[in-house]
Amino acid sequence: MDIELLTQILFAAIKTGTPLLLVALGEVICEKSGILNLGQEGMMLMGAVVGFMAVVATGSLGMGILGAVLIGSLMSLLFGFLVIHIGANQVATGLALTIFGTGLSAFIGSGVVGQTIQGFKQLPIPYLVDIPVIGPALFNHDILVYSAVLACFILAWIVNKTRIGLTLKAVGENPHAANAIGIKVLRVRYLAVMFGGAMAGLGGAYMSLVYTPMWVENITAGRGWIALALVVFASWRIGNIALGAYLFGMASILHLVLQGLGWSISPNLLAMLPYVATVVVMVIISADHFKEKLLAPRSLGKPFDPRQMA
Amino acid sequence: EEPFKVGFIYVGPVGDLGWSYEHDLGRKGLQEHFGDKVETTFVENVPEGADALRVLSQLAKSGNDLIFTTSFGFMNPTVRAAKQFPNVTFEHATGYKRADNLGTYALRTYEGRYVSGVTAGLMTKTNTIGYIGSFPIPEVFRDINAAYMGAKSVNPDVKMKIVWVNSWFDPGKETDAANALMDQGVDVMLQHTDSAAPLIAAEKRGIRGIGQASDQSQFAPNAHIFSVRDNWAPYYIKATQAVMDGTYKPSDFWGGFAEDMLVLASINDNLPADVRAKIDETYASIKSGAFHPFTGPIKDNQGNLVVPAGHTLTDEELAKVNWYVEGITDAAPR
Amino acid sequence: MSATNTTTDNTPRLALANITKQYPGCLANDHISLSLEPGEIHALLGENGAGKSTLVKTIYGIVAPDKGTIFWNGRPVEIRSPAHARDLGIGMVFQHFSLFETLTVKQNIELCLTPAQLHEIGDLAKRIRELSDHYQLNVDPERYVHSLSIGERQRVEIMRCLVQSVSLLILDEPTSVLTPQEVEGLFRIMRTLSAEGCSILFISHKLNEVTEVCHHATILRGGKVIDTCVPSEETPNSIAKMMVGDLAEQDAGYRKAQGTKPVLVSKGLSLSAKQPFGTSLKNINFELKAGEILGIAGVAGNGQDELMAAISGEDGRPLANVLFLDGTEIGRANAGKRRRLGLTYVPEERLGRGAVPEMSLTENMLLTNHKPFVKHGWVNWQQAKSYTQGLIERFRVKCHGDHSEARSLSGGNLQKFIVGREIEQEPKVLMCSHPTWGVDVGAALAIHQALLELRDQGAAILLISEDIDELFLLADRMGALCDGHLSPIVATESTSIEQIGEWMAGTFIDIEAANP
Amino acid sequence: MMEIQKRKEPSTLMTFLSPVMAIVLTLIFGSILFLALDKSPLQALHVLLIQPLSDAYNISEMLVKMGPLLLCAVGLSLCYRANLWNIGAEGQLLAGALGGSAMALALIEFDSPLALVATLVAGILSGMVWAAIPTFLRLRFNSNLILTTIMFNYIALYLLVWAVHGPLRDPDGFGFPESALFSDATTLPVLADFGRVHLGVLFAFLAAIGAWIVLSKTHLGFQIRVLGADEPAARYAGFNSRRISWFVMLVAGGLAGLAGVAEVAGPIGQLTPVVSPGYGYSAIIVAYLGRLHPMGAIIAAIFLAVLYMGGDLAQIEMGIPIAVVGMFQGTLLFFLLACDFLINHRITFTKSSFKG
Ligand SMILES: Nc1ncnc2c1ncn2[C@@H]1O[C@H](COP(=O)(O)OP(=O)(O)OP(=O)(O)O)[C@@H](O)[C@H]1O
Ligand SMILES: Nc1ncnc2c1ncn2[C@@H]1O[C@H](COP(=O)(O)OP(=O)(O)OP(=O)(O)O)[C@@H](O)[C@H]1O
Ligand SMILES: [Mg+2]
Ligand SMILES: [Mg+2]
Repeated sequence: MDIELLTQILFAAIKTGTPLLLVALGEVICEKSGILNLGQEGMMLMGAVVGFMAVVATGSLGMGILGAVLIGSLMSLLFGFLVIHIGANQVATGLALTIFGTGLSAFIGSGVVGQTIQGFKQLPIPYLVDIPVIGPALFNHDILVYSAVLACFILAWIVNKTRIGLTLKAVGENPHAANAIGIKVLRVRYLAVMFGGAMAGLGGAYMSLVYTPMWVENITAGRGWIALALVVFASWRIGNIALGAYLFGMASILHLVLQGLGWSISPNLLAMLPYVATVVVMVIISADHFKEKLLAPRSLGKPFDPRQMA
Repeated sequence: EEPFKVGFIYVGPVGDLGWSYEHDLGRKGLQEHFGDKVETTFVENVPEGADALRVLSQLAKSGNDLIFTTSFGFMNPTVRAAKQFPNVTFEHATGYKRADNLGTYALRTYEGRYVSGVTAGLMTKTNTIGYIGSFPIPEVFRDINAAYMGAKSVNPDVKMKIVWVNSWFDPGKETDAANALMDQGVDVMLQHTDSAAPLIAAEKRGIRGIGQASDQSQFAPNAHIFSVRDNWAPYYIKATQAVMDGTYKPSDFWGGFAEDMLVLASINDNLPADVRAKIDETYASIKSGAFHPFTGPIKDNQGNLVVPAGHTLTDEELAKVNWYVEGITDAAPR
Repeated sequence: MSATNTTTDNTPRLALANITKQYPGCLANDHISLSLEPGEIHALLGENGAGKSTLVKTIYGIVAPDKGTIFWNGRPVEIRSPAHARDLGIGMVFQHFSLFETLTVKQNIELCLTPAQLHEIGDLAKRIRELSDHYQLNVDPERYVHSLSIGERQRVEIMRCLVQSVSLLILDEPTSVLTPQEVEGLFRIMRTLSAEGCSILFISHKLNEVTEVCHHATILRGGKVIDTCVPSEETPNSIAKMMVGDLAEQDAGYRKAQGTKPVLVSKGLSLSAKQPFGTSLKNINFELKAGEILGIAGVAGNGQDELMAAISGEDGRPLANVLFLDGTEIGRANAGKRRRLGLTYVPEERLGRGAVPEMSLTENMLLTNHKPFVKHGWVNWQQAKSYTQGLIERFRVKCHGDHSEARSLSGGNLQKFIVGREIEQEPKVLMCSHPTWGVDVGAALAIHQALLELRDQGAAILLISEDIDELFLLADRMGALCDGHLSPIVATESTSIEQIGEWMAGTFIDIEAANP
Repeated sequence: MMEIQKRKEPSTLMTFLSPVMAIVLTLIFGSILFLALDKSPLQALHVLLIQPLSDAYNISEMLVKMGPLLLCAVGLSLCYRANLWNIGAEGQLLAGALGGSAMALALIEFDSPLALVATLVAGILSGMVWAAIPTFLRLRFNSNLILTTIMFNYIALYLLVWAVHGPLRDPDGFGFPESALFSDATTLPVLADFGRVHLGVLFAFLAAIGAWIVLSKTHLGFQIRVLGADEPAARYAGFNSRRISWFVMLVAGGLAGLAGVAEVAGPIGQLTPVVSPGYGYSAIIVAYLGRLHPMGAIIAAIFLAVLYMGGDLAQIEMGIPIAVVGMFQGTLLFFLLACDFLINHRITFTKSSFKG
C-alpha cells in the first residue's frame, strides 16, 4: 500500500465519519441531560430530505442546512413533548420517531429522487494542506467537516468548563435535585433534545448535500443507529466520539478499498464489517459494567415529572 | 370501446432516474404511441418478496390485459400469476422462465458496455479503468468482460479494478466505491449501478465516467463521456401491438443497438476527434451485426478456453456467463 | 437551655398567613400561619404526611400555595422559584439530599449561585475554605461528592446555603441520617448561626433534639396547626402527646429474649462494592440465633444495603464458605433458593422493591409467597385472591381490596402488607430494613408487635435501622455498621446509645485492626 | 381552563380506548393528508381500510400479511413485558428464512412430511440463535440490547444476501440471486383454495393464544411481568432474571424465525434477497398497539396488515404513493404514545378563571 493511498483512505475515513460525528455529538448532549433519543435515524433522514429539497427549491446550500437543522429540531421537539411533557416511554417514542421519519422522508422526497445539486466545495486550508501525507487527508475538506471538528472542541469546552455544562450534567444525574435548586429541568432537557435534533438534521444533510450529493430513500442506511452506538462507545466523552466516528468511517469504506486492491472476499460479507465492528466494540466497552455505570448519565431514560417531587 | 389495459410493476421509485425511471419512460412512450386506445397503470416500489404476487393479482383483477414485470426478482411471482390468470399476458424483464402467456425480454447491455470499454481504453492515461459492480450475476459478469475486452482491443496495457457495492441503487455506497477506485489510480469509471453518484464523484475529481441506464449528462457536464441509455418503448409498443392483434407468442426477446433499445445518449463534445470516431465506428459495427463482442477465441482468467475460436456465444450461453475474461486479475466473487 | 430572642424591633423575619395547599386527594396545608424572629430556631413538628415538607417547599419557592401570603421582613412576597428564594436570603437543606455526586463540592455550590453572585464572591474555593474554617464544617471544595460520607454531604448542603448570606435556613429532617456525634456538630453550627442572627426552620421527628436546640415549635397535624409551644418548657413525651393526640400506650419497652441455636452465620464476609458509589463489605462476622432480634445500627450508606443484598442473594455474586443458613452453606444459592430455605426479607424501599407499584395486592402477595399457589407452574389465582383478602384483614391494611394497586396504598399500610406477607411465610430468618421508616405511630406499633411475636415463635430476626431508639426498643443484641465494617455484637442491656453512636462513627475499626 | 391531574389508579377504560383514539386520530390526520394531495379522503380511506377486507381472496391475502407480523409481535410483546428492548425481530426473521431455506434446499429430494418439519425447526432454531447472541452479549457483557439487536438486523440481511448469491443460489438459475424453488414436501400447505393462507397463519394465532396463557396463567408469565414492571422487585423476590430473559428472547427469536421460514416456505416458495418488507420493525408497532398483550396483538396485526394491503391498493387505484403507509405507521405510534398519557392522567376542563 503506498503512502498516497493511505492519505486517500484517511481522507475518506474523515469524510465518512463526519455525519456520524455530527449526529453523535447531538445525541451525547441529549443523553447528558438524561434523555435517550432513539429517533436519530428518522431525524437524519428528514434532515437529509428537507435539506435537499430546500437546495433544489432555492439553489442555496445555506438554505439547505437551515432547513435540515430546523426540521431536525422540529422533530425532536415532537419527541421532546412526548417524553418530557407527557412522560411517554423514551425507547418507544424514539422508535416511533425513526419509523415516522423514515416514512415521511420517503413520502415527501419521492419528487426529488435522483435529482442532483451542486454540493459543498472543498476548502483547502492554505499551508496546512501542503504538509505531506496528512495535509491532503486532513486539511482539504468541505466546511461541514471543519465545522464538525470545531463543534467537538466547542462542545468539549462547554461541557467541561462552563456553567452550562455543569447544569447539563446536574440535570442528567439527578433531575429532582436539579429542580429543587431551581434549575429549569424541563427547559434544559428541551434544549438538549432540540440540539440533538438539529445535529441529527445536519448529519442527514451532510449525506444528501455533501456526501453524494443526492436524495434517495433511506440514504442514511443505519448511520443513525451507529451514531447511537458511538455514544456508548465513547463513554459519553466528546473526544472519544470524534475518534470513534473516524474509526467507524474507516471501517465502512475499508471493504471497498480492499476490493479495489483485489481482495476477493465476498462483498456481502465485507459489507457487514461496520456493523460487526460496532457490536464488538460495544461489547468491549460495556463489559466493564462498573465503569459504564459511572460514566452514563444517571437518569438516562428515566422520566421526570416535576409535578411529583421527592 | 374499452381501452386495452396494460399494467407495469417497478421495483424502485419511478423517480430513480435509472432503471425504473426508464421503464416508466417506456410506459409513457407506449401510452403516447397508442393514445386512448391503451390505458396504462403502474405500481412502483414493489418489494420482490411475497407481496409481488398480490400486486400482480390486483393488477390482473382490475382488468389489465397485459402486465410487464420489470425486475428479475418478480420472476416466480410472475410465473404463478401467469398460471392463476391464463387470460392475461405477462412479460417479465431479464428472466428466463416462460409459459403460454408469459414471455421474457432483456437488453444486450454488453453491446453498450463494449463501446464503453473501447472508449475508456482510449481515454485512460493511467491505464487503469474502474468498474462499479452491483451484484455478481451473469449480466454483470458479461458486461465486465465486454468492457474489458473493448478496452484491451485499443489499449493492451489496460488494467481494470472492480468494486462491488451489492446494490442497484445506493448513492452513498456508490460514492464510496467511486472514491475508493479513484484513490487507486482509476481515471475512467464505468458503473453497473443506477445512480449518478459515481459520475458526480468523478466530476469533482476531474476524471471521466460513463452513464448507465438513463441519460446522466446533466450531473457531470465535464466528466460525462456518454450514457448507455435503456430504451424500452420500442419493445413495449411491439409487445402490446402483438397482444392486441392476437399474434402474441411468448419468446425471449433481447434488444440492443439494432432495435434502438440501447442508445448512446449525449456523447460529450469535449472528446478528442479520434476517440469520437472510434466510438461511432464500434457502435456501427455492433449495430449492423458485423461484430459481436463474444466471438472466440476467449479465455477466462483461469486460462480455460471458454469460447472456442470461430464460435459466437448464443443468447442462452450469454445468460450463463460467470467467469472473468483473461487479463482481469481478481477472482470472480461468489 | 435558655431560649433567648435577640430581636430588637418587632418585624418578624418570616411570617406566614393562611398558607393553603391542596393536592389531589389531600389537603397538605390548611390555613397555616406562623412567624419567625431573626435568630430564632423554630421547630416544625408533626406526623408523617402532616404537611411539614410541603410548607417549607412553599417558603423555598418550589411549591406554589393555593392561598395565603408570605411576609418577608414584613413585606408580602410571592416566592416564584428557589433562585428567587435564595436571592431573598433563604437557604434550604432538603430531606432527600439534592447534591450531584458526579460533581465536586465547588461545582455543586456554584450551581446554586447566579453569575452575579459568583462574580461578587470572586474565588469560590477560597470562600468555601473560609466558611469551612469559621463554622468548622471541614469541607474541601475540590472533593467529588460521591467520595463524601453522609455527614459531610450534609455539611456541603449547609455550606451551599451559607456561601450567600442567608437570613433564613430551612433544615428538613437533617438529623435522621447522622450519627449522634454528627448531630452534636450540627447543633453547634445551628447555634452559631442563630447567634449571628440567622433564623432557622428545623424539621425533625426526634423530639429530644427539638427540646435541646429550638426556641419555638409549631405542631402540624393533617395540614393544620394544632398547637405551638416553647420546647425548652416541655418534655419529648409531652410534645409527642400534642403531636399524635392521646396515645394510650407509648412503646414502653419490651421483654428482651435470649436466642437459642445460631441459624444465620456469617464468617468473614467480604465483598467489593458492585455499584460505583457503593460500600465494600469488610470481614463481617456475626451469628444470628433463633428466637432473637439482632439489631444493626448505622448511618445510611455504610454498607447496610450491600449486607442485605449479600445475605438475601440479590447481589448475585457467589460467595465461598462464608454464609450459613441453619447449617447449610448458602453462599452460592441464588435469592430464590435462599427464600426456599426459609429466609425472608422486608426491604427498605417498599414501593418498587418490596412491592410492584402497578400490580394488585394479590399479585404482590404472590411476588414472594408463591409456593402454596403454584402447581406445576400454573398459578391458582382464585386461591391466591382469597388468601390475600385474609392477609389484608389480619394485618388491618387499609385499601379497597385485594385488587388495589400497591401504589394506591399509603406508605404505612403498604408496609403492614409487606411485613405481613413475609411473616406469614413462617420464615426461619426474617431480615428487616427500617421497618417503621415513615410509618405513623399506630402502624409502627402493629409492626413492632408482629415482629416480636415472630421472634417469640422462634424465628431469627435481623433488624437494620437508622433509628437508634427503635433498635434499643426491639433488639435483643446489637452492633453497628460503619464503612462496611461490623462492630462487635453486644447485648442491648449492656450497651448505651453513646457507645453505639461511637461505633456508628467507626471507633471500633482501629480496635478491631489491633486485635484481629 | 384545562387542568391535568394524575389518576390515583390507571384507568382500565383508557387502556383499551387509547389505541382506538390513536387510530381515529391517525385517520383524521390521514384524511387531511389526502385532502392536501387532492384525493378524496373518503375514497382513500375506503380503499385503504375496507377494500382489503372486501372479498375472500383479499381477506386471505390480508391473513398472509398478518401472519409474520403477528408472530413477530407476540414475541416482542413478551420481551417488552420483561423490559427487554429487542428490536431484532427483523434480523431474527431473516435468520429464520435463511436457516429454513438451507434445510429446505438440503432436503429438496426428500419427499416426506418430515422434510417440512425439519425445515420449520431449522427456521425456528436459526431465529433463536440470532436472538441468543445479543442476549448472551447482554447478560454476559452488559452490552446494549437495543443497539446489538439492530446491528444484528443488518448482519442478518447481509448474510442472507451473501447466501442467495453464494451457497444457496439455484445452480440452474443462470447465476441469478435466488435459490431453487422448494419442493412440495417442504412447502407449507395452503389452508383454503381461494388464496394463499397457509399453515404459518395458523401458527401465528396459536402463538398468540399460547403467549396469552403463559402470561396470564403461569408463574413464569407472572415472573416475566414482574421483571418488566419492576426489576428490583423481581430481584428481591428471587426470580432468576437471566432465565426469564433467555426464555423471552428465545421465544421471540423462535417465533420471528418461524415467521421467516413460513414466508420462504409459504407465499414465496424459495429464498430470495428480499424476504421481508420490514415486518420485524412493523411488529414493534403491532406489539404496542396491541398493548403488549398477545390477544391485542391479533387485532393490531390485522389492522396493520390491512393498512399494508390498502397501501398497495391505494397506489394502484388512486396513485397514492406507497410511502404513505410508513408514515401512517409512525403517526399511529405517536398518537398511541400520546393517548397513553390519559391512562394515568385525567384532563378536566373547569370554567373557573384565574384568580386576581
Ligand atoms: N406532589 C404531591 N402530590 C400529591 N400529594 C402530595 C404531594 N406531595 C405531598 N403530598 C401529600 O401531602 C401530604 C403532606 O406531605 P409532606 O411531604 O408535606 O409531609 P411531611 O409532613 O413532610 O411528612 P414526612 O414527615 O413524612 O416528611 C402527604 O399526605 C403527601 O402524601
Ligand atoms: N405524590 C403523590 N401523588 C399522589 N398521591 C399521593 C402522593 N403521595 C401520597 N399520595 C396519596 O396520599 C395518601 C396519603 O399518603 P401518605 O403516604 O402521605 O400517607 P400517610 O399519611 O403518611 O400514611 P401512612 O402513615 O400509612 O404512611 C395516599 O392515599 C397516597 O396514595
Ligand atoms: Mg417531609
Ligand atoms: Mg407516609
